[in-house]
Amino acid sequence: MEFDFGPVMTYFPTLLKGLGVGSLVAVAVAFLSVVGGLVVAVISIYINKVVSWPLRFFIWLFMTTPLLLQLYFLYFGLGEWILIPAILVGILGLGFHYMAYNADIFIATIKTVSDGQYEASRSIGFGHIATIFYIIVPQAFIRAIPQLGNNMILMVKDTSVLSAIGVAELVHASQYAISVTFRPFEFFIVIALLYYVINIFMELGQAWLERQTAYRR
Amino acid sequence: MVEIRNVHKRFGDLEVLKGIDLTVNRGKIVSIIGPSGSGKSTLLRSVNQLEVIDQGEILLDGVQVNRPDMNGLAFERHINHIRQNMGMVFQHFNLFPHLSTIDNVTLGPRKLKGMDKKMAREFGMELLDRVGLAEKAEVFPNHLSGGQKQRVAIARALAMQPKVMLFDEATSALDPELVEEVNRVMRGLAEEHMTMLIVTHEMTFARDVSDWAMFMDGGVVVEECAPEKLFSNPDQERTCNFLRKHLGNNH
Amino acid sequence: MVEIRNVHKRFGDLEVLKGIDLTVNRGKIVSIIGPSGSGKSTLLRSVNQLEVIDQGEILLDGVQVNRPDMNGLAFERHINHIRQNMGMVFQHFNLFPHLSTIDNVTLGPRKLKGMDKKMAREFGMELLDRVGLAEKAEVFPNHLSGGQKQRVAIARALAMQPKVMLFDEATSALDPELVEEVNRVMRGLAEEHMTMLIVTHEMTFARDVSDWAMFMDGGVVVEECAPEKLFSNPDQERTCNFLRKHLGNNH
Amino acid sequence: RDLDEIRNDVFQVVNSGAYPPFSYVDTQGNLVGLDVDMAEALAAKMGVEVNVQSSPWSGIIAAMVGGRFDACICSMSDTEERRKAIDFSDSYYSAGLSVWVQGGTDDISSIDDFAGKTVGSTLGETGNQWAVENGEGKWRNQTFQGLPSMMTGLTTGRIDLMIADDVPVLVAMQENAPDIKMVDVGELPRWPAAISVQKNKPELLAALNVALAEIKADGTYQTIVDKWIGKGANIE
Amino acid sequence: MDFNLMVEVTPLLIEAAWVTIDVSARSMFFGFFVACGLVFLQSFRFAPIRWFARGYISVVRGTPYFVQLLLVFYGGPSIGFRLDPIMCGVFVGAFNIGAYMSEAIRGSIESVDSGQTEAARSVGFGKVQTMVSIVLPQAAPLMIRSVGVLAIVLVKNSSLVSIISVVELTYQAQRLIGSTYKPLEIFTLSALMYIVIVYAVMGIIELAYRRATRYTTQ
Ligand SMILES: Nc1ncnc2c1ncn2[C@@H]1O[C@H](COP(=O)(O)OP(=O)(O)OP(=O)(O)O)[C@@H](O)[C@H]1O
Ligand SMILES: Nc1ncnc2c1ncn2[C@@H]1O[C@H](COP(=O)(O)OP(=O)(O)OP(=O)(O)O)[C@@H](O)[C@H]1O
Ligand SMILES: [Mg+2]
Ligand SMILES: [Mg+2]
Repeated sequence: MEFDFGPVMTYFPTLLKGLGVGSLVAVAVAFLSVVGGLVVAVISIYINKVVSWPLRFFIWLFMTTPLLLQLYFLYFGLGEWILIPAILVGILGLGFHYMAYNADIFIATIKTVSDGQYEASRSIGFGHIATIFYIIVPQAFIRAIPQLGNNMILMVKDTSVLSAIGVAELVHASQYAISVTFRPFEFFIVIALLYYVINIFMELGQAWLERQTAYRR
Repeated sequence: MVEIRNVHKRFGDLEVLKGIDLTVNRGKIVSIIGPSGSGKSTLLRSVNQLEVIDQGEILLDGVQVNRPDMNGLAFERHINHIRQNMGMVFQHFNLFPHLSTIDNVTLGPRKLKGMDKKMAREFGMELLDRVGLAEKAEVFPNHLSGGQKQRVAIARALAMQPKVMLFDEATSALDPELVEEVNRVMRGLAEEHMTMLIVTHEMTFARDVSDWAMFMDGGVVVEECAPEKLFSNPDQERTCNFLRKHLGNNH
Repeated sequence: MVEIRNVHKRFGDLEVLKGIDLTVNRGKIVSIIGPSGSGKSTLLRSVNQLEVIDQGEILLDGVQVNRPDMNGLAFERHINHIRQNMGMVFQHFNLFPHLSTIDNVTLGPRKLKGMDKKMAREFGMELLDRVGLAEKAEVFPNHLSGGQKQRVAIARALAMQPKVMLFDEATSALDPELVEEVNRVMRGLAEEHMTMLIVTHEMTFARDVSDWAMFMDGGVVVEECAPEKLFSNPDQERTCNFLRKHLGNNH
Repeated sequence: RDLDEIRNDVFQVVNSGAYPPFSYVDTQGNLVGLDVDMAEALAAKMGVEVNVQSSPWSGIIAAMVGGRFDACICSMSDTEERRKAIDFSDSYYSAGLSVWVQGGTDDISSIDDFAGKTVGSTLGETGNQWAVENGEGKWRNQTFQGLPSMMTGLTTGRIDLMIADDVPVLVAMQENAPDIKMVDVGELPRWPAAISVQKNKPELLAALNVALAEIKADGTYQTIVDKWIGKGANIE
Repeated sequence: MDFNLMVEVTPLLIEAAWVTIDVSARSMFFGFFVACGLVFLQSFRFAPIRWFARGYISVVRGTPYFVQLLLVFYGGPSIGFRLDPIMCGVFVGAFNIGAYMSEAIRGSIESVDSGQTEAARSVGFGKVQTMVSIVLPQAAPLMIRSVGVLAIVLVKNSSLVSIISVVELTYQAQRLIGSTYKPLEIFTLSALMYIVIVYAVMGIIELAYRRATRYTTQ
């Protein structure tokens, strides 16, 4: 197989634009899924069952079904009532999806925070919610960093599913270029490199966070 | 003033408190002594409602602390209010590992009393200074020695300026100099009308610091009286046995 | 026999041990006393190589414990062997929360000495009985009182039948009766030629139990001598100040 | 692999499996369609054993370039740019673009009317390329992965019109009758659909062209077209 | 809804679902060993070995799964490494998920209080034994949860192996939609199958989690 990166150069600006769109989605999803995951975890552990049941079902639904189907449903299925813009569909779909995953991680790390911590905070006079907010959640978050990093790195690449609903992210842009130029491997290698650059930044970020919190364990 | 009336507590099959009665007047220091496993920690935790008691009642300045009649939310409001007036130092310290020493101390005043950051810091540094830890303000709990942790725990409890302090083995990790220092601090607090309940294994400390002493064993109060009497001439044989060493020393 | 020679240890900018020397002969009990934060725990941890020392050497029966010359795997084998002969009781106990009391005690003998399950259990029960906890054998650490935890930690360390025991605040959570009991146990062990290093804040206990006493402050040895002398007539003023209270009591 | 190697083994042919009536799986799970029959007819003429498989479009191109398959008989359009990467046989039919709108729409009668509209096309198809290259600054492009979702997009109003190869849409219209209609907007480009093979396989390419000519000559070709497109249809 | 059609295509989808299960389960199984190996390599003192493990994790996590699939499937034969599509899916899946899993395992291990390691080491346990007897049992709850999440991810991402012409559940569904123009019916069916598969995985996770946390609720 001979490689010819000429065509890649032609489409490089398109690819970069795709990367930009993908990153935008990823940032929004990261925010939504981490904050949401935390809220879901806290509610399902600490708040009463009645609230947590519908929530759990909701999470369960996003956890069990494939992302692609969720996106199709949000994009086409809801089409009869409401037309959500594709990029928003992507953010919501991916966001809820990873919210479910992150919630699972938080549920486990929250349980690793010892009862003594809860009691100490309550004895100062902090309420249930304040204790969760100031004491439990920060500690649980610190312990969840490696797993959250994992999920977020997975998520960045899952943004490519959005090409199915026509969001012009990186993979989408490359698929178009490939079908025109028939240079799949050159494009795939470049895509891999571009993703890898993002990944390096994410790994650095994660390592930094881990270092910053190492003495807070 | 703290009143403990006929408090019962069981863990599954194990009855740990079998009807405890004790009254601690305002500004007084009461020591609770007794063998390991006799239920001292459980009693302190019950006063703070960290353990829900099965029977009996606990009153703080005439207000009932345990309220089996209250539902979740109302009880929550009630107990948070009570606890802000009741500081506790745990046997295992339970410092918050994600917060520096100074933040451990000032979190309560800042979030619960709305003290502003600067003032809270000043106040916190004052307290840390009082327990000799000013230079460890920015250090995280994992990098503190045992005695340092215990002192942070004391400063953290004092930071809420409670009416009542509950100390569970308040001096177990402290050296003699610091014990004396804590003794002095407690005396000072008592003069400012703080009420204190102290669980301790250091009989000399108990004798020196407290206004009243209670000896419990197996979940019941064996004897309570002025510390001078308890440590020199107790009524019960069980107490005599327990204090043998210390009685011997002082005669 | 444990020899500690010119040991230095620093945490970042903070020099915690500044050249400590100490020799503990076989079958002897040595107490280390000193103010909070003076480096006592760090010293004990260094003996066990839980802290890697920056300078100096530590010998157990003539064998060097710290081996900066050894590479990973060889050091690993070496230190595991050493540690099996060196029991340690931590200031914070560090019981294994996922194991019941008896399993906490017997895990070592079972996995490291290949003791069979039944025998290990018998042996473990014997040890638990010795510290008065036979009836808590099946209980998990979270459900033990402070003193009970400490006793389990002691039993766990003894279960390996080490030549040397390191106690960090071995009796801080124990009541006077138990302290006496532990004192008795230690004496017995010393007669069986176990060597012991004890960090303690209980001066009476240090005086009663030990053959030799060392007072350290700020990472240096201030004074070491027989406990009778240290607790009645110390040479250094710093020691006098620290022990003021106890000196006073005994004169 | 070139022809002599294939003779000793099996002729590996690929299509997308989701492009009726050219290739699709029926409800029994068999891969069928015009492309499949065409592959079998050609293989018979070439005297080789054939194995027809399907792969998603995004994988097909990699598969062809990467050499896992010998030929793609998958209604692939033959364009200048693609010829730089792979070789094409003679055309076996000619694909034309068509424009479709919702049943009630009447404001589109030429390409100029596309201005400001949202135009749908299927990612990777030539129609998509045409829409992207010509639509710059004129209309918004929206891509879909496959005709079914594009048709849903059109009926739900996600797009105002769609550009697609005509035959598949006509067939889809027979299957179920959505409320859409074709509009004539004048001249749209046509591309020849051809069999693609890897570069530098002259013998295979030659054999395919010969076989293609033979089936056209002996009527097999028209039989297949009759079967899948309609009696007497002319798609050349 | 066209129920006749649904009945008709169900066997086809079940067959494809089985491929999904097969590929995911085998990837998970082998991936676990890959993960353990990576965690182990990272504990080496000899730095280049650690760098190798870190580098591997970084590259594998940093590049998209489908690109890895394509490169191994099409690039492999040129270095004499020829796999059939399903085996390739299993192989790449295992080495891909292994990288993620090793991070999940590392994170769980680090969540255990360092005092526990110290206590075990002071009893005389070696590194391995400390890990097995003390750290892992305490890391287990978090590990089960986070590895469990990855198992679910694996099942769902197995749809990507269609790119190397494996006919698994998602691709089969898309092909059937392509020929029947009945997306609702077929998506519903395939979604149900995914729900069953993932629900089973979640059930296993939940059981394991309960077992691992038994002692905390004693
Ligand atoms: N959560 C629990 N579940 C079951 N039993 C418990 C629990 N907490 C404590 N216990 C048991 O209750 C008894 C009293 O415990 P408590 O902690 O009150 O003792 P204590 O008097 O404080 O002892 P120490 O001086 O050793 O701290 C002990 O036998 C202990 O094993
Ligand atoms: N991991 C660490 N990192 C940084 N500083 C530490 C660390 N561990 C201990 N220190 C500091 O080293 C000094 C000595 O600590 P060490 O625990 O040896 O004291 P100690 O003599 O045992 O005191 P105590 O009687 O209070 O237990 C303290 O000032 C402490 O803050
Ligand atoms: Mg207690
Ligand atoms: Mg210490």
